[in-house]
Amino acid sequence: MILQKLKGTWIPLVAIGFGLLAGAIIMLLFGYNPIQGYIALWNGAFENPYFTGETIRLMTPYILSGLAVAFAFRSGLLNIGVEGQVFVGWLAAVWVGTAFSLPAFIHLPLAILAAAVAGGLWGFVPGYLKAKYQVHEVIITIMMNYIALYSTNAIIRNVLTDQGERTDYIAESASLKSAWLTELMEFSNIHFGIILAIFSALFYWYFIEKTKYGFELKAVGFNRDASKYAGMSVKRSIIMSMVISGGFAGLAGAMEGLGTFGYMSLQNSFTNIGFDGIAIALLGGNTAIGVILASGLFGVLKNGALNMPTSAGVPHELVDIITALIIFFVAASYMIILFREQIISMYHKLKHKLSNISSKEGK
Amino acid sequence: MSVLQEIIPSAFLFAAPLIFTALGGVLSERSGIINIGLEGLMVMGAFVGIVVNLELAPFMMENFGSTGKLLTPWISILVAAIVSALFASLHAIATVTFRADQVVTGVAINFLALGVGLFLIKQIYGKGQTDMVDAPLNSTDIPLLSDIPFIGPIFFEGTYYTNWLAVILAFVVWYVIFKTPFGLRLRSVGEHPIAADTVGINVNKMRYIAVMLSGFFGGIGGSVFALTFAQNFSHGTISGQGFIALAAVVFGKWHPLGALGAAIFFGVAQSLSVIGSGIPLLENIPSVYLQIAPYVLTILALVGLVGRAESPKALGTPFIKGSR
Amino acid sequence: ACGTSDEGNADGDSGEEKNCEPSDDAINVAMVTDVGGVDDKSFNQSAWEGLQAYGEEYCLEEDEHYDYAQSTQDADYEPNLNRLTGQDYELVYGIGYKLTEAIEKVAGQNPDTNYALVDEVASEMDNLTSITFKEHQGSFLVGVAAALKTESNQVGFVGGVDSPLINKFEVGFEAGVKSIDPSIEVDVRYAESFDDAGKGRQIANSMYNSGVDIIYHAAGGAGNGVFSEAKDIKTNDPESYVWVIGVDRDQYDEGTVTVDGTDYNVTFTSMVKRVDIAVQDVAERMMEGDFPGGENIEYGLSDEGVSVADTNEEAYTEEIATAVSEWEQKIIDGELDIPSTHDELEEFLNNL
Amino acid sequence: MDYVIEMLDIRKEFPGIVANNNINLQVKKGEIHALLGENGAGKSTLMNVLFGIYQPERGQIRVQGQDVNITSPNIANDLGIGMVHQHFMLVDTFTVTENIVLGSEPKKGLKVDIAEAEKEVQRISDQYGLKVDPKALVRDISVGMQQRVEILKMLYRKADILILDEPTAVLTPQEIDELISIMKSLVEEGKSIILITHKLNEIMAVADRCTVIRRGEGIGTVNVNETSTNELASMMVGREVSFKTEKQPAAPKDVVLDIKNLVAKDNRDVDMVRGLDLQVKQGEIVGIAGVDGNGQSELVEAITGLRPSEDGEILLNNQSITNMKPRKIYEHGVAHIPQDRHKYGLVLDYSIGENMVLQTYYQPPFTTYGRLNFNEIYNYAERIIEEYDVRTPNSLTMARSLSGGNQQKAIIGREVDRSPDLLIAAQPTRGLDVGAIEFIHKKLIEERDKGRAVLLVSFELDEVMNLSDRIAVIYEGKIVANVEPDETDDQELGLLMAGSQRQKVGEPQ
Ligand SMILES: Nc1ncnc2c1ncn2[C@@H]1O[C@H](COP(=O)(O)OP(=O)(O)OP(=O)(O)O)[C@@H](O)[C@H]1O
Ligand SMILES: Nc1ncnc2c1ncn2[C@@H]1O[C@H](COP(=O)(O)OP(=O)(O)OP(=O)(O)O)[C@@H](O)[C@H]1O
Ligand SMILES: [Mg+2]
Ligand SMILES: [Mg+2]
Repeated sequence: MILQKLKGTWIPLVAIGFGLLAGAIIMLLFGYNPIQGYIALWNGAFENPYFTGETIRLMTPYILSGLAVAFAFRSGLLNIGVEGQVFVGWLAAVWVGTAFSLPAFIHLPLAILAAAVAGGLWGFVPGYLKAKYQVHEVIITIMMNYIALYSTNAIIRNVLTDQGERTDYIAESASLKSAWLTELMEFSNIHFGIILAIFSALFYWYFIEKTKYGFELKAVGFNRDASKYAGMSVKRSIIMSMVISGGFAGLAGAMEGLGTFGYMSLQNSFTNIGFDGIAIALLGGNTAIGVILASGLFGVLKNGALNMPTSAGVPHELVDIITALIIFFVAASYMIILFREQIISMYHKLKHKLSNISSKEGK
Repeated sequence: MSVLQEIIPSAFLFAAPLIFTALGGVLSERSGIINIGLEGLMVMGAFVGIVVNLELAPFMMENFGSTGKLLTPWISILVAAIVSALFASLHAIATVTFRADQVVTGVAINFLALGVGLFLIKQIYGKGQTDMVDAPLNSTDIPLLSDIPFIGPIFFEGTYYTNWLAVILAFVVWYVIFKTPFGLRLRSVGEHPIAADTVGINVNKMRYIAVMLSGFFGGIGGSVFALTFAQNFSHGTISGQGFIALAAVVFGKWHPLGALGAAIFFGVAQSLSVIGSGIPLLENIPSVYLQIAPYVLTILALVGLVGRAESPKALGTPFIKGSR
Repeated sequence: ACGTSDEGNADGDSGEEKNCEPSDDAINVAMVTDVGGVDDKSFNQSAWEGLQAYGEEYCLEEDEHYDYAQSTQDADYEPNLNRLTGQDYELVYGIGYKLTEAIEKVAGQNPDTNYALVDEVASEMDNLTSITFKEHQGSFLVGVAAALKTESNQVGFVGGVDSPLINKFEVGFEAGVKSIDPSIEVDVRYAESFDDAGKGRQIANSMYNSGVDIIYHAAGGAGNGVFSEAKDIKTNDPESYVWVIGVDRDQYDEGTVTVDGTDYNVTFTSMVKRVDIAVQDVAERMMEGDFPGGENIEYGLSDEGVSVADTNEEAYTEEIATAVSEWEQKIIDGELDIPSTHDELEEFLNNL
Repeated sequence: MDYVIEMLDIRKEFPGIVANNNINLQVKKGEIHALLGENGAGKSTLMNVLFGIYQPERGQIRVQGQDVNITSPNIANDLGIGMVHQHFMLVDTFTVTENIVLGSEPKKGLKVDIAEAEKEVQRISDQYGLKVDPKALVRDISVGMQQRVEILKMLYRKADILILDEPTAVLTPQEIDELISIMKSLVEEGKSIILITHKLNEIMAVADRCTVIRRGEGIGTVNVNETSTNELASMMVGREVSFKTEKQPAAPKDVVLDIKNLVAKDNRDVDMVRGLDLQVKQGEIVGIAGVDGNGQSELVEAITGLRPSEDGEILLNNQSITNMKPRKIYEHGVAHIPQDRHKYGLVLDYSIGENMVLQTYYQPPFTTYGRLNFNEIYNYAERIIEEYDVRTPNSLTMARSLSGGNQQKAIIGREVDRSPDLLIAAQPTRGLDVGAIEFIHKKLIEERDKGRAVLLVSFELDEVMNLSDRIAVIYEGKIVANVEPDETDDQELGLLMAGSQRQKVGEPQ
């Protein structure tokens, strides 16, 4: 079984290789130096503790949004609504973070919880409508994204501020930041959210792989009729799956609200944390460890990309192209498998020829 | 001026690009390939449409005068459609030939289109967005039809040929899907590809054609949007219209005329939300309610009126020859 | 750095030979854009043009002496500021109010580098200066112009996202309009997006339909929709009376329409915000050892920080220009305080 | 000798399995040639090779004496080969006609000429006596009619060599008779038929010759009139098999299942069960005999909670289980072997082990404190696999990769092992080979002898007659007769199932 699991991991690695190779070719074609480009990318992500910290900070919400998408995927649902769930989670966290003054050991968990609950509620709507009225979750989640965008803006403007652009800073007691971490990483914005994210991944793994709920959810994902036959509640599973998925997404919002920013400002468009989450979930094969690794990759690429224009003159859009290609190659893993088979058969032919030659020579 | 006369043209204008794109979505999904990449296909269409228009307009105007100017947007749209069809073939290659997860490839299409578009804009123009085009699509009064009383002013005055092209295409696509051998085969491929295979239909070829057609239509949608609204190309030119078109596909129950209706519904809801703040009755409603109204209405309509939509049965599953 | 250079603007490409030496006392400057990017046809672009002009003036090399970093999301501001700081730029600009928190933090951590924030007042620090603009003043003047120009006595304002910054434009504009004729209606709507040209156009369509003949937009890309609508009306009927007032830069080019070989332009005027001048000014002050740390420099009418474009001479007539400059003088002389918030506007209108 | 089809020395491998090896099949013109073998023997694979769906690793195919290379169904079509697949290849949402013409549509201008097509379909169906409604949607028609649509599909394409892969597995006795006469009239027209079936009496009834394969190897070809069912069966399994399942007389005790005046609707909201009464006692097997579509599925689903009961009452051990959730009903002691094993019986992407606890996973010892106990689960599964002779590498194997017969054995193991008070077996042997059928029948009788109540639903009269202690005939949603198997015969049952009143023996209804 372990071998079987390991077998899958080489595919993303090859895909990343192909993606980077394609990026290098594009750079050459347009007259950039790919080596410099990639050095700039690497340095942008890891040059010193500050940037390493930023990379980790960047991957934190990705882990959670990836888990959100993966969780829904596992029960056969496509949650395109992570964007909206991130917004409401962010808002809820900041709301709690600014509205109360409480000791940190209550305030911080409360703010985090609020985010999860808000995201969960936002996921509940499509889940409930799917279970009850059989309306397609894709369309509802798309609609819910826009509703979230406009409503959070309205709340920031009218409730949390007096026609302001952004909320107040959250209280210290609700912040995920820590002087200790910040100092360690040379003032980067890394925060304790990463620990929460990793714990969430652990929770995800345990829930999906080890609990009866996970068993039920996956069964529903694979075969609704059989699950119903077996006495599972399909409706409950669908709703639960969307709620928990939304909860993860809400936590991703909390990472922005309680960690990175400490406030929420009016949003002009979506953050892409949710859309990226779809890619991350797949890249990670919908497994917990996979999502963490894929988030790491996204963190590195996105953070490193910022350094490419200034250090190597390469437009940062190139990284979007590379990212898209990596996703393509992973999704089309069958191509990579074919590619490997081709290489293996070529190798065998070559060996055969060589042995023929050598045997002829032997004569 | 009647409220209808205000709402309908603006709704229609907003709906037209959605109709084109959603028709593409219908074709692709009818063949069994989920297309979340509609947004990306629109981006590609917008990018190509604008660039071609910018590059072509001076030449056309110089050589053909005002006819040239009138022709330019149409040529731009055509080129955009073709390029987007080629671009969509990436989605086809990945999902059909290499059995990639269709949702994820679609997401990749969205990333890729924007990345490529902006990257190339920088290479071509040395900046992150283009200038506004000189030869955009313009509205006209459709001869004769606009003289019809009542209907004329609402539907045919100050309208766009592209609006009507969208409607006509919706009927054409309907005809093709439900009346022609091609359509019968297309649907069979999306419902039961193994059965289609056993009667000698080339499932993969059908899916390639359908996905590339979705690129073609998405390209039209994107370029029409860009040439009527923004009239330039930047990172924000297409901001979510593809997703709304996707919603129209599902809302319209994978039916071309359903998608047409859904797109028009979105258009009306959207222009109500825009115009609402100008109507005395609605003036005092906090603007956020008007902003979210189109999306809430959609949800309500789905729950209350439309109910469960049955997607093509094989949607999302790659066809593997000889699989059981 | 990238691609071909644009017609004649100082792209600083290595292609062209320079026949001068970099000036010795010039400092190295860089800027971080907000998510709009350096080509946003708005204040980011304007700021970059300021830096380029500065580079030109002192014969500096792009990438070496002056540079920019582009942000793709809000979370990028801080790393970008830090990156440029790490690359030994002596003065780093943050363009846009969204960078406030980031630049305050980075400035606090790097006392040896100087910073300047554009569009928002930062907290006081010796190495951080704030550059703001009296957009309400400029908006007031285009409001005056609009009031003089309108025939229907209805004008419109299309904002991007409803926020204090954009409110300054709205409020100034309305004050200007009402100062001329309190009976003129001002239709104010927000697209709730700086990108969605579709919405911008639908709003414009609705406004023009309802009789508005001049629309002032402060909506970035969504404002393109306003231009599209006006130009379409003009194309169909060159006689029609529709105008757009541009924002941030002179948007004359965006307004051109050719009908049957005749050129028209729907851009009545623009409220120009000279971020370029401000940026260059601060850099030069630092060169001279006079970095205005801890201060908020507010660029207004008096120092050409904001101005009204008069490119469209046909539309923006002598008469209007004269009237506008009278009001301008009043403001410069301090005879008139222009409101910048809704509350101030209310008070202002009550006093009319 | 002229053969229309010759398949010589065919070998076909799938990853890790040789499905066909050294198989020879020679079909004469105008004959019905049976292909016999256990589940998983490789029959469908061989036919798929002939039809161009699979490419063989080795071997030669000749059609009408010509060497051919059949690389796609298109080529097979062109060579006059048609195939009715074991799992129907019909698009549910299409009409009968659309399904038939799909791929070679008559055209009028750009349009499919549907009117012309419908006429043609009607013509062919009249010619061969295949009653179909050209305009009906496939999802609305009975399985038997779907079968005929599949046959029409071949005839429409002018196929001369017809492959029928287990066509009778899903048919009622009447439909089987009809099919047999259809086949006979087809060969009279000069067509040749390859017939795959597990039912030896069908082979005896229609086939001229029979080729037997066992575990992928060709065993040989015999003339049907020179052989017996016993010989065929032992060729197929490689040992002697008995057909009549031995059983002691039943000793029924208390009533376990008591259904009173039950009403249930189908998915289209039509009443399918209309005031049905039925009792099943401890220690007896009650067989429901009836033509498909008379409310059998709805009855089973209503008992198991998968479908709401509109009216009436269902009592289990004198307690009402009417409209309880399926899980509660299982907990009350009901087990259910579903009629569609792929749709309901298994989660094909779960391992066999996980499938073995599909209903009980949440109970100790499989779950303790919410956590699944995989050791317990897999140990338990291994035991079932062992006891019920499920042929699988191990319990970690995905259910999808098991053959149909073994999937069914696994389901039966799972259901029987819960020691239910009531065991509902819906079509428990559909599509299985005689070896497997024998095994399953034995298990059901064992359960009865342990004192369980068994409700058997089957469209196969033989099975109902063989196994049941009492037969309840269902017609239009009601039980119209209760008969003892040894007091009746096929003839009478057939009439009852068709709705005629009982006159001979037993209580009048
Ligand atoms: N094939 C399917 N495709 C998509 N969604 C499905 C499908 N089957 C079921 N669902 C979803 O699962 C939900 C539950 O199905 P169903 O109505 O059969 O529940 P149930 O088990 O009868 O629940 P209850 O007993 O509470 O009524 C449906 O409402 C629908 O949203
Ligand atoms: N596509 C496939 N991939 C892998 N293995 C397969 C495939 N098709 C068939 N097999 C395997 O090949 C063997 C022969 O299968 P086949 O379907 O031909 O049996 P069959 O004789 O038709 O059985 P049944 O009577 O159950 O229909 C089985 O072990 C089966 O599991
Ligand atoms: Mg078979
Ligand atoms: Mg139900």
